[in-house]
Amino acid sequence: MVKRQVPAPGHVELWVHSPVLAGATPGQFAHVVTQGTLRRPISFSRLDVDTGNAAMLFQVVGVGTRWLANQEMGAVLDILGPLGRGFPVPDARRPWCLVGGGVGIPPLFAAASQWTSAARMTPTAILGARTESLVLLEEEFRQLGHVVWITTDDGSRGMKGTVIGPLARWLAKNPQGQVYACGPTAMLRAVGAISGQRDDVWMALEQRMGCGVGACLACVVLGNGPEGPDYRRVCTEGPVFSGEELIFP
Amino acid sequence: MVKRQVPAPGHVELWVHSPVLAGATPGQFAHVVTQGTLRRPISFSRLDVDTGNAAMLFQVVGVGTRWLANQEMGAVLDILGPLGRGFPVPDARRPWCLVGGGVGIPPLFAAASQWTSAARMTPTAILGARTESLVLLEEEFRQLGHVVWITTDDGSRGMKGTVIGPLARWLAKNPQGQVYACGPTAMLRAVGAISGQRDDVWMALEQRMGCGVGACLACVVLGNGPEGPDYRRVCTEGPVFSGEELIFP
Amino acid sequence: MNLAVSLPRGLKLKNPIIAASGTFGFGPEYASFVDMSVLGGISVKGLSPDPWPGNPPPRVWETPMGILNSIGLQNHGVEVFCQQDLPFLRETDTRVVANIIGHTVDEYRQVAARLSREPGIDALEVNISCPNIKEGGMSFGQNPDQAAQVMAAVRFETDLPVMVKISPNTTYPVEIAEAVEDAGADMISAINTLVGMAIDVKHRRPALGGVTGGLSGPAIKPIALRIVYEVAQTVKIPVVGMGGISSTMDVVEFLMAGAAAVMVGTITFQYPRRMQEIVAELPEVITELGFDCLQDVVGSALPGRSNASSMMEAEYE
Amino acid sequence: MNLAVSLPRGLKLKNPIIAASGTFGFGPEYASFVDMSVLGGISVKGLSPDPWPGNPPPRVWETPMGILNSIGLQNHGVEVFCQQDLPFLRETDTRVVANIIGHTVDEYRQVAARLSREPGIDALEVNISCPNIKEGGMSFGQNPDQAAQVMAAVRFETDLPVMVKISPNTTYPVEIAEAVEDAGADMISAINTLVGMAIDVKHRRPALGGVTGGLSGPAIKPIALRIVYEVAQTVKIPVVGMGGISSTMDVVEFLMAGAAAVMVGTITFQYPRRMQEIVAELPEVITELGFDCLQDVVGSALPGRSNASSMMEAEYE
Ligand SMILES: Cc1cc2nc3c(=O)[nH]c(=O)nc-3n(C[C@H](O)[C@H](O)[C@H](O)COP(=O)(O)OP(=O)(O)OC[C@H]3O[C@@H](n4cnc5c(N)ncnc54)[C@H](O)[C@@H]3O)c2cc1C
Ligand SMILES: Cc1cc2nc3c(=O)[nH]c(=O)nc-3n(C[C@H](O)[C@H](O)[C@H](O)COP(=O)(O)OP(=O)(O)OC[C@H]3O[C@@H](n4cnc5c(N)ncnc54)[C@H](O)[C@@H]3O)c2cc1C
Ligand SMILES: Cc1cc2nc3c(=O)[nH]c(=O)nc-3n(C[C@H](O)[C@H](O)[C@H](O)COP(=O)(O)O)c2cc1C
Ligand SMILES: Cc1cc2nc3c(=O)[nH]c(=O)nc-3n(C[C@H](O)[C@H](O)[C@H](O)COP(=O)(O)O)c2cc1C
Ligand code: FES
Ligand code: FES
Repeated sequence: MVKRQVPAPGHVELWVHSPVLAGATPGQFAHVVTQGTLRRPISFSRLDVDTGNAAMLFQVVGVGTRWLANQEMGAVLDILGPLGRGFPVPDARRPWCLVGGGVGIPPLFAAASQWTSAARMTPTAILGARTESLVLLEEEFRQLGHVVWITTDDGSRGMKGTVIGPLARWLAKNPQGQVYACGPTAMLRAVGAISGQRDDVWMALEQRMGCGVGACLACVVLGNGPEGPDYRRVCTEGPVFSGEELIFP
Repeated sequence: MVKRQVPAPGHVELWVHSPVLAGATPGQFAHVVTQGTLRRPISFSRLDVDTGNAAMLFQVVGVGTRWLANQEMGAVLDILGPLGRGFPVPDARRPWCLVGGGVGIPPLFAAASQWTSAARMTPTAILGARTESLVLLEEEFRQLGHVVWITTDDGSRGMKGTVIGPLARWLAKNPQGQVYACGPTAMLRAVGAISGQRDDVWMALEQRMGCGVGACLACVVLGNGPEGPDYRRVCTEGPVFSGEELIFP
Repeated sequence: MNLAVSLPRGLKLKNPIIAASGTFGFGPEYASFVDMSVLGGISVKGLSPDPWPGNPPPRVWETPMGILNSIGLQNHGVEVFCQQDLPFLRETDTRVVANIIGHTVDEYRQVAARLSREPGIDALEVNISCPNIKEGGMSFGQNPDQAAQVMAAVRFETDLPVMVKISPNTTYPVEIAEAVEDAGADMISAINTLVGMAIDVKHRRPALGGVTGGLSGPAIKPIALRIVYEVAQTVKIPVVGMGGISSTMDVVEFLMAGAAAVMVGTITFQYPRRMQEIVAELPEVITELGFDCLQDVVGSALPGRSNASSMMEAEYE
Repeated sequence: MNLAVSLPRGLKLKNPIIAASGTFGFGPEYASFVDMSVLGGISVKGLSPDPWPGNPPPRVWETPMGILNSIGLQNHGVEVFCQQDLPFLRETDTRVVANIIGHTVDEYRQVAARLSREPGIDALEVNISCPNIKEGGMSFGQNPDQAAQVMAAVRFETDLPVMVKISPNTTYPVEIAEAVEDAGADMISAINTLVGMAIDVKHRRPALGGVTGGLSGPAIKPIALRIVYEVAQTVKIPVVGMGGISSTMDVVEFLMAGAAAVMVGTITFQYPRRMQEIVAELPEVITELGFDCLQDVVGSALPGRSNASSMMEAEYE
């Protein structure tokens, strides 16, 4: 662990030095030993192959994240990764948009950092949070040159409401636009609904995990199989799925 | 926690500030929260009512003592105590002798410190250890003015053998002498055997404990009951028992 | 918030936190560390007609997030209890649950009869995890018929509220709860310890003097919750839940699984004041979770009352 | 030190450490983190005749020193296994144990028959903790007769070494072990998970999609050791022990309790290399404890062989 920041109340970003992790695809995750009997899955917020550093930005919600947040500089972390399937690179000739809610924003930022130079048109980032102090990485997205729309549940910053409003407007203008979304399940469900669950709408999902490598079949979500609904592993077939692959209610 | 020393390899002595603990009777013990689901019983090695400090000298043997040995200065420890029945003060008109093996020595030192000024004749301390480097508190006993006999299993210091040899010689000279013993069960059994299990031979016992306060009946040893053998609680009726009270094979 | 709990036959607890049998002695042992009047009740160490000597030491052994004990139900018998321990308990401002044990149906009956004559006892708890000596040593709690026989014998002797304490060491915890309900139990308490063991590797032998012992502590909480959840759905009488409770959130889990009150055992060895802390924290925790009163928490995760399947489907179906 | 273990019907393991069924997939999942050729064997995820879909998520939940899982025995069926997974396993230098499941006796038989025709399978492990659909859903592993029927059907179809995996959710683990031994089992593996549950307090519902789940991990080690110790004293066939193993010392405990080999499950999720580390440490640990060979450790804490009672008495009797 080489660096530590507190980007928002109750949120910590940790940098670790590991060339292997730094080579991850955005959307992939790290499976981290903390306290407790299971590892904790956390996505990468920054991936820097040059320095060999990777960062993870997480919210402190329970024993594991609290333990991780309290690690001191120089601590050696036991991390399995990079794991899972990351975001596919967007087709640079067509518009794309990032839609993140809460701690769903960091993995999209890792993606944006890698893709933005290749983008022909200015990409859009729609960032949602509960309240002003919890809007993550806004400045960083602006520095990448993104058009940034902010929504907060309480209206304390940007538009009042969820990311779905701005996304609907963006989709109205860019009906075939590529969408990359990460956030709470309810938000992803809505993203799936208004984007028509297309094969170029990508969503990074969360699920309780055991192994993280595909062995235990714990982390499943319901997929749109050839012979009806089937279960897919978030740790292996995901965490990034296309809207087309998933079944939401 | 106000002070920390390493008196011998694998042994740590910790001082804590607590007037309540400092008021303990030598032979009583502290029940300490460490790692794990049960507290750890540890006797007091020093009791200083003037400073309000009490010390515990222990060997690192497992998870709990390892955790305790690693506590940093200023750490706040969760200690229940003082618990149990300590050593009764010797009759100053008759000779007395302390017999300690390994980490059985520290509680005897706490006793010696309190009693020595009142002693009419020079008391004897017989200290046993596996090897030279593990002889505990020898210098401290000498400073109290005790006659100190050392035995080591390997003969690297003092007499080769156990404390039983010197004790037998002391008992030969002082057949009605008062004996205070603490150490491994095998040693105490031998002390009981050669001293005739008298009511002025006192031994501090160890046993696996649950509550430490007499509620769970976990910590029993076999006693010499009015109607045959019965179980006594080390945490409450003990840890100090007279030879007469106990049944050894 | 009012934490009072009303149980059958007029048994009223000031709050749902009861000290579990065998972990709190007969009261005085912890009295200098814990304010007993803060507790909803205390269940005393198991009482037999005559004194039981218990098992050879060692009698406890630490395991991952748990402990094994093989106390062997040592106790000085119901008579000494009535004379020596009960006077102190009568003076304490908390409910007294007398935990009763026996080797035969008749021994249970005797203890129940003796205790029913004494003022100061608010309820009986029948520990059926004792070996049935006449039937070859398997415990009463492993067989619905034998458990029912014990309960019926106790019922015959007493009008006190009676709870039967379910053993988890059986294929049929639910069937046993039903059987003792039919035999007249007013409540079920669940669960007792699970039979386990440890090896003293250094000495190449079983760690406990009694060879096997009862596993308790946080390790067993999932099993206890499952049994409480299943029993609470089956019987009509209240369930007193226990097994591995160490925090206020654990208490809430048991209440949601259907327990009307809980007992707290092993954690007391580590933190004698934990029960007091839980009593103090409970109102705030319940309020934060969106409940108006304790009663609403009880059973809120049971089928029908819980939003289980609907929410689950809302997420991925 | 030679760690090799010889088991019935010519089954030879290079060491006693086997990956437990359901925690190691079909091999390739962990292949980039673990050197599989170091392991004594791997038991694959349970296989049924047809694919089983499994339970709705969430499927795992953390508990004190354990986890609950309600995977629901999801698997793609024995046919896909033979075509898709077995080729990889044939290439690995370790023993392959095929874990088999079914809803009826005939389903177990079918899987056993299918697997017996395939090269590359070294043993079968019959998981009898599946609901017996014809008999109302109680698991085969909770009833000696039904367990024996499953074993007899499997024995009829195969000459492979067969172990039956004992459920701890029964009053009679020992009776079940005896029944399957009589029905032709070559080995017993013990134990499977204990039925438990957790409450998702925030959402006021059972935490797992399948409501109840199987408890595994260090929390259950004392229960597993007890069952291994009891079964090892009763049956004449070897026992493969498991349940909560997380260290080399834990392995030694199981060996001393009578296990000829062990399986390691839940800890792999946290430390994928732990099995490898145990294999590396085992010789030194055994030597330090004063044993000359692995075989001498096995059963060294069992009555008769252990110095249990004598030493205990030496101390306080
Ligand atoms: C692929 C993936 C990527 C993630 N990336 C991030 C990220 O970048 N930043 C971030 O803040 N969070 C992220 N999460 C969520 C994060 O894993 C949980 O917040 C974390 O595991 C909580 O652990 P805890 O011990 O603090 O909480 P506890 O509630 O004490 O954890 C108990 C158990 O539940 C599991 N758990 C709890 N919440 C979740 C959850 N939301 N998803 C999966 N398992 C959970 C824990 O892993 C643990 O096993 C991600 C989850 C997944 C599946
Ligand atoms: C009344 C009393 C006074 C003691 N005084 C001292 C002392 O002054 N100095 C000292 O070094 N040791 C003393 N001991 C022994 C000390 O309690 C153990 O060494 C310690 O508990 C080991 O804990 P652990 O976690 O390091 O070992 P582990 O082996 O990991 O402990 C596992 C469990 O076994 C118990 N245990 C292990 N060894 C013993 C033991 N010998 N006696 C009782 N329980 C044990 C632990 O408390 C714990 O519950 C005393 C014991 C008793 C009963
Ligand atoms: C040391 C000890 C002694 C116990 N003695 C009794 C007893 O006498 N009667 C009884 O019904 N239960 C007894 N129990 C079981 C507890 O009351 C309780 O059911 C069990 O420990 C689970 O709760 P816990 O995990 O909170 O300890 C005892 C438990 C322990 C740890
Ligand atoms: C996620 C998971 C899946 C499991 N699946 C199976 C299975 O398919 N068949 C089986 O016999 N046992 C299965 N088990 C049980 C384990 O093989 C093992 O018996 C149990 O987990 C106890 O060992 P442990 O504590 O080392 O994990 C599973 C366990 C877990 C945790
Ligand atoms: S977490 Fe084990 S398969 Fe995904
Ligand atoms: S440790 Fe509980 S009675 Fe002594």
